[in-house]
Amino acid sequence: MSSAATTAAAVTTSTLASGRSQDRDLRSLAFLGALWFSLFFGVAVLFALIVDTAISGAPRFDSALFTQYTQTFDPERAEALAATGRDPKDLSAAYTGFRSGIVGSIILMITTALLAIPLGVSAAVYLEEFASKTSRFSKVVEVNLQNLAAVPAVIYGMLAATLMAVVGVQRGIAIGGAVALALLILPVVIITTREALRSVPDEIRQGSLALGATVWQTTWRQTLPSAVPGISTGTILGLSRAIGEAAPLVMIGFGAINFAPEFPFVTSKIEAFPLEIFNAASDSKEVVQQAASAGIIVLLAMILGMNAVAIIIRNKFQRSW
Amino acid sequence: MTALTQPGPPSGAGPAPVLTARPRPGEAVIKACLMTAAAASVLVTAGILFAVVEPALEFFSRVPAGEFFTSDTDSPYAVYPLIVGTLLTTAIALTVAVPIGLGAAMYLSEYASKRARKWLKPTVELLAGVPSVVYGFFGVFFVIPVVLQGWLGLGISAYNPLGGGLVLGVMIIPTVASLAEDSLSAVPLALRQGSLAMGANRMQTTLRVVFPAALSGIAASAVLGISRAVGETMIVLMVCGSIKNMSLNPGEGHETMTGTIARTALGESPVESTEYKYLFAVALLLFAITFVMNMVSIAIVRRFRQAY
Amino acid sequence: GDSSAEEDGSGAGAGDLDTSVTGEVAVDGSSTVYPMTTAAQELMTLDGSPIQVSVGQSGTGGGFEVFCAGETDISNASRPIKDDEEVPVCEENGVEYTELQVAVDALTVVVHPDLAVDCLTVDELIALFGPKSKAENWQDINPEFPDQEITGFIPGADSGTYDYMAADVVADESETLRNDFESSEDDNVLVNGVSGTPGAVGFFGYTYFEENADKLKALEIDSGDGCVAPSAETAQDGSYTPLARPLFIYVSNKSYTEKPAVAEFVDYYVANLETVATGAGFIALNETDYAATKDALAGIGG
Amino acid sequence: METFHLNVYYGGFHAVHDINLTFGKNEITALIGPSGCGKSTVLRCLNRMNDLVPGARVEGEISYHGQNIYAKGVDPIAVRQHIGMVFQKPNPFPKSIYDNIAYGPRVIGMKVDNMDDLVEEALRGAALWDEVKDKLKQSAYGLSGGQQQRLCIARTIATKPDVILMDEPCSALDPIATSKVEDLMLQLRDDYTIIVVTHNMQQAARVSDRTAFFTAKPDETTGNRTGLLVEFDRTKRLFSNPADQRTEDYISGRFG
Amino acid sequence: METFHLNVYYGGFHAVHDINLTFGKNEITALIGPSGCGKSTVLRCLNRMNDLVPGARVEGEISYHGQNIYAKGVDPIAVRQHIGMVFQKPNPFPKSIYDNIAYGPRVIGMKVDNMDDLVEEALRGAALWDEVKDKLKQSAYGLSGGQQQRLCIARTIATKPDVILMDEPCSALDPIATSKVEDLMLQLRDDYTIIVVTHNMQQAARVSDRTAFFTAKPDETTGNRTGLLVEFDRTKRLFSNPADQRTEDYISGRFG
Ligand SMILES: Nc1ncnc2c1ncn2[C@@H]1O[C@H](COP(=O)(O)OP(=O)(O)OP(=O)(O)O)[C@@H](O)[C@H]1O
Ligand SMILES: Nc1ncnc2c1ncn2[C@@H]1O[C@H](COP(=O)(O)OP(=O)(O)OP(=O)(O)O)[C@@H](O)[C@H]1O
Ligand SMILES: [Mg+2]
Ligand SMILES: [Mg+2]
Ligand SMILES: O=P([O-])([O-])[O-]
Repeated sequence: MSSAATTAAAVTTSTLASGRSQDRDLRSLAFLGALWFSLFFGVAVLFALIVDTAISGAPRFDSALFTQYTQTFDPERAEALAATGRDPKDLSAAYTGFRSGIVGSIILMITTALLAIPLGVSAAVYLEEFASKTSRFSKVVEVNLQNLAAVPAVIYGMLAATLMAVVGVQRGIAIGGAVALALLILPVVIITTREALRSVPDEIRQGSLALGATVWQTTWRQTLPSAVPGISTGTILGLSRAIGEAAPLVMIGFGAINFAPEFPFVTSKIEAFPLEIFNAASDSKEVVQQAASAGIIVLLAMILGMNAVAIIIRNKFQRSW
Repeated sequence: MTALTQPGPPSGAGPAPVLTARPRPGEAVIKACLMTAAAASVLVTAGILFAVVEPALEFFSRVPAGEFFTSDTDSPYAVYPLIVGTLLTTAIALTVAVPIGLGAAMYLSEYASKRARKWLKPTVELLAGVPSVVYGFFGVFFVIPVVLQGWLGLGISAYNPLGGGLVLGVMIIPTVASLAEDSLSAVPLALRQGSLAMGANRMQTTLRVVFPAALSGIAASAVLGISRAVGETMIVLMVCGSIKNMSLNPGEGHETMTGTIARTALGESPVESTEYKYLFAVALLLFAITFVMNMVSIAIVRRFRQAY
Repeated sequence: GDSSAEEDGSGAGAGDLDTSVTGEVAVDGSSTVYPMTTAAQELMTLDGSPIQVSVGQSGTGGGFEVFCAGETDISNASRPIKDDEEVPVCEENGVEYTELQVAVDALTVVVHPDLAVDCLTVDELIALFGPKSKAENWQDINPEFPDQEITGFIPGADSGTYDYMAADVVADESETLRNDFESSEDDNVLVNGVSGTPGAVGFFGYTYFEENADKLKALEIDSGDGCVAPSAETAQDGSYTPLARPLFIYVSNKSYTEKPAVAEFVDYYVANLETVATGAGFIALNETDYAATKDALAGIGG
Repeated sequence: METFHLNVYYGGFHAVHDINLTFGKNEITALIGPSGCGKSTVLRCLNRMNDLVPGARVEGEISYHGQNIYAKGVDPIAVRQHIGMVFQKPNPFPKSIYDNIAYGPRVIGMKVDNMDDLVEEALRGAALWDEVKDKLKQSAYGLSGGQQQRLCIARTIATKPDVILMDEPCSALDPIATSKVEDLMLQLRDDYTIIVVTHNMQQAARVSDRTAFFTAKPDETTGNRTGLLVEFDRTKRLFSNPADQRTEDYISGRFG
Repeated sequence: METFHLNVYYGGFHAVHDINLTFGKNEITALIGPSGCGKSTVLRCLNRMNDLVPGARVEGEISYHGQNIYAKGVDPIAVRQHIGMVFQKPNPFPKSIYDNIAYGPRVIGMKVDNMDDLVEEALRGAALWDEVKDKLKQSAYGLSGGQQQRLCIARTIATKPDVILMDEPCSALDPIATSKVEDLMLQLRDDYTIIVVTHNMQQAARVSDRTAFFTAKPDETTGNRTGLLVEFDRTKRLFSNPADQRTEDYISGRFG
């Protein structure tokens, strides 16, 4: 036995069964703690945000929040108006609601989805299933998409505003906002759809093509159906982002609206929920700020709900081939 | 060359099947539609350029460039103070987002089990889904008055880039974490095994082998974070203030590039006014900055992908 | 769209409203007047009118810009239209209008509640907000004031409130104020800024102060006859000078005559002026001023 | 079916060199050879599946019923309808067993009187009917690997092709499943021309009528290994009495 | 170093069954057997690298200097500091050659008087010094595959372990590099106990003192293949005169 081995043997008995793992020494634990902190810092902030906002919005979790339009009358003076036969609850800022914003955001979301999903999925299908990966066109589109994904949301608003001016439609109508939001989430939809398509194994495509199916038949009947969970996950996440966006809508001239949009909704003036919250948060009356807090909780519930649905779809339905 | 000397096997005879190309008009139309959709994304970029460049040029034809590229806060069109505001906010946001995003990425890629990752990752990503109006509200009514002025007792203004940068940083944590995690996970398992087999612990393996190997991807994630931070609007509009300010003190109010754009747009200046055109000059600069940042990030990612 | 307000002039309310009139009304302008016009709209909707009124708040100046471009029917204003800059634009575009005073306001100068300053003279106001002011510390204004850094939160340059302070109070020929203060069209940003920053000062409409009286301290103003606090009474009786000011709506004559919805809304607004003003927290007009407003309204149709 | 001077390139890489082969009607032809010698490449050329590989280029001629399938104006889709293919890994579609079979006839627009009959016929043809007849509506993913592979064969014969190409159809299967698929191949020989790539010499010996042995020769300068055909003969003769030393080395296990 | 009744499970799958082996000090022991019989699994257990495989479970005992390395309180990291490992594919760190060597001593907190000397010693020990002494600061990725593998060996011996485990250390190398690594193994035998997994029977015969032959037996009901030890003996004896028929079949190439 060599000397090296002897030393090793001696060392062995002393350190092998130290009873403490070196993964559990002080520095490792501190490091792990830092990683945990990083992981949960953001979530903790989100939690603080929700709790703080929920507490300030607590007095306003009522149905008026959904059923009433914006109301500005000072609560005390609204009471005084009861004498004239009007119900103060329909005037008082203490009962202000987000009806127009919620309705508007739903219209916006549906219109956005109708614009962005077909366009985005088609583009993704072309890039994944039809275009040659090495073609110049694909490369240009690829880089272009990455860039579009990083373009600030306000700039999409400016683009949509210009488009609307060119077409000559009124500012502040639903379609303008939907165009801005659809453009905003288009890269997200395309990128996630491509990922979903890419995760469908080539064997499935080859199996279909070898039977004499065309590329489109293969895509439509095999690849796309298999990619649906992935596509819906990406689309829902994209839409949940769109529903919370305010900046591009500011550029479109979305303002305060206290009436129901008329059919067909796309050409009607509407208000968006996040912008209405922004306005309420800017109001100097405390009761309105409470309503803004309550509105934020509602908006967050909508968005977190959509995220949860997306995650569940991804984790449950996405086939791992 | 080959030993093909034997008589051939019975070769196929019989009715020759029709193999000539059948026209498939439906297929062609569909393909054309799909291609148009793909090309539309390029049109969007062209549209952005058209929508932004034309009014920006109009602006420069009315206002000398010297009144735009100046640090003179008396010039209504000075852009340098806006850049200072944007820089301060971005720097603070990155100070939050890069270490925390990287930490989260390291946990997810090096420590979390596959099952845990499936739920933890979307949880972290939730932060990017929270509307920026909500972050702005939180910044104005909680972070600045309660945390910064209250708990920390800082004598700062009610609107400032310090608070704005902090909430913005939280918002871009997932952006940084996501790309950083991709690049950490791309480090081959063999390197980790090599390190662990030598008796290194997990922390050493993570910090000394995996981290350096993924460094370029992590750099790319930070650059992407910059372009996100520079482009964010509602948070800076609500939290950072509105003074054209060349001071580097993040506790004072500062106007930023996106802040100017949104504030002026909220003011509904008529479309033909110089003030309105000014927005597009700022937007053009903003677009250029995010474009360059993004290209840098793509270039870095390309390089590191080639490494393995 | 014939209104009975002209005939009986009593401003009785719901009974005068013709709920069969439909249409859209576009309003923009002063953020000071915004709550009042919105209140009028809400009251009218509550009384059964299906008219769709959209109200913007881009500031008096911003409002006039779109109003004179013919894009809105009504412009809220916290100062009169400017003869030199805005009137020519309206004329050029053929927009004829009628000015209707709807309320009085006491422009209120507020400070952080902990600041030991209670009253300012007009000269001190100029030293504080004037375009040439370089005052960084309250002691630069008056050595008796506390040693405290000044942070300012003032309305944006598009606002009538800014214009009023610049042109009618500070009265510098540039008609501007200093540019190193935070500025916003959004008055709540100012409320929050002043209440949240030690040593801060700002100014805005009386309504905003009244709603936040617990967080802010309003300064008295000394225009030579001693310190006067802003209030409904001092504004109405004229003792709160030079900061008491009229609030207006400007109505496009063409819209009024051609769009029944606009006429219906304006008539309703004026008929219910006192309810609307007090409901939204404004200082109502005294009898003489109200009569003048009704006369002006009657003049549009004729 | 014949190939004349078939050369295939992947980008600049010369994958197979000058292959001349004649596949017998209603015979099973086996392609054997070490890994990377281009067996799959040749097979994929035979129904133009190689068109789908980016950068692949084919030179030479492949004649099918006297027509060059690489001629201008030939529709690769039509080619694939006549020349079916079965892959190494069973690749059923994520659909029911029934729909897996019905898919092919539907997409190629085959005139079908009764789809149920066609499905039954194809499944019987693939010796799978008895095993699955009670669960036609269930997902194909519930079948075992061997059943899945036979389902893929059934799917292929449902479109009534003429030639069936198989690329190592048993390499992902266990011995029992393998023998079932081999039995099926022998049975199909009566109606179809079958060309099969295999790594398993015993299999080639067991099922094929003729065998083509390929090898790969490294280029002296670049080191790129280009596949070429060494020997093509009746299977019995090739295994018992190979003409080429390399063939003998390979089948005796001395090399590869 | 010995194993007693070693059983390894991956989740519910029984990968190796009841292995009893004694590795001789300053000897080279080769583990051979067909693919999937659990050679790598056994090797990974010897320095507790299997702890890193999710779902892996080890039963039985592995005694190292009289201590059971799977006993409670034993730090797997400490175990790995004494029992080094070299992998199939060279896996140098993306650092300089120097830093690759210095990494181990640094992370385990070894007291080092002069790191330069230690690096030279390790590189000399791995017969690599002359080839790289002029480019110590250059990236290890610039080396050839064989050099990289010897660098990995150098990296391992820099931490002065006692036992070195090697999992098919030459399977990714060309013949010349292989022979260099084999020479190195023989040279290292003087100072280290070496356990090597190899697919190459010639290699086992050339370098090892003892050989353990494993095979995999399918379970009758589930068909899962569980690895077991067939024969363990002096290499010469095992190759010239195997006691078990399965060993003979394997080494004569008749099976596997
Ligand atoms: N899509 C491709 N792109 C580039 N080269 C390819 C591609 N497919 C195969 N090759 C190359 O062509 C050569 C022949 O490959 P092929 O798959 O035909 O071999 P094979 O004989 O089927 O091998 P195996 O027995 O491993 O399946 C190989 O060198 C391979 O690397
Ligand atoms: N991480 C793992 N998870 C689950 N099963 C595994 C894992 N690693 C190996 N196995 C299984 O354990 C058995 C033994 O694998 P092992 O890698 O030890 O075999 P081997 O003899 O090294 O084979 P080879 O010669 O191919 O390297 C195999 O059936 C394998 O599929
Ligand atoms: Mg192959
Ligand atoms: Mg192995
Ligand atoms: O918004 P203003 O009333 O100040 O114009």
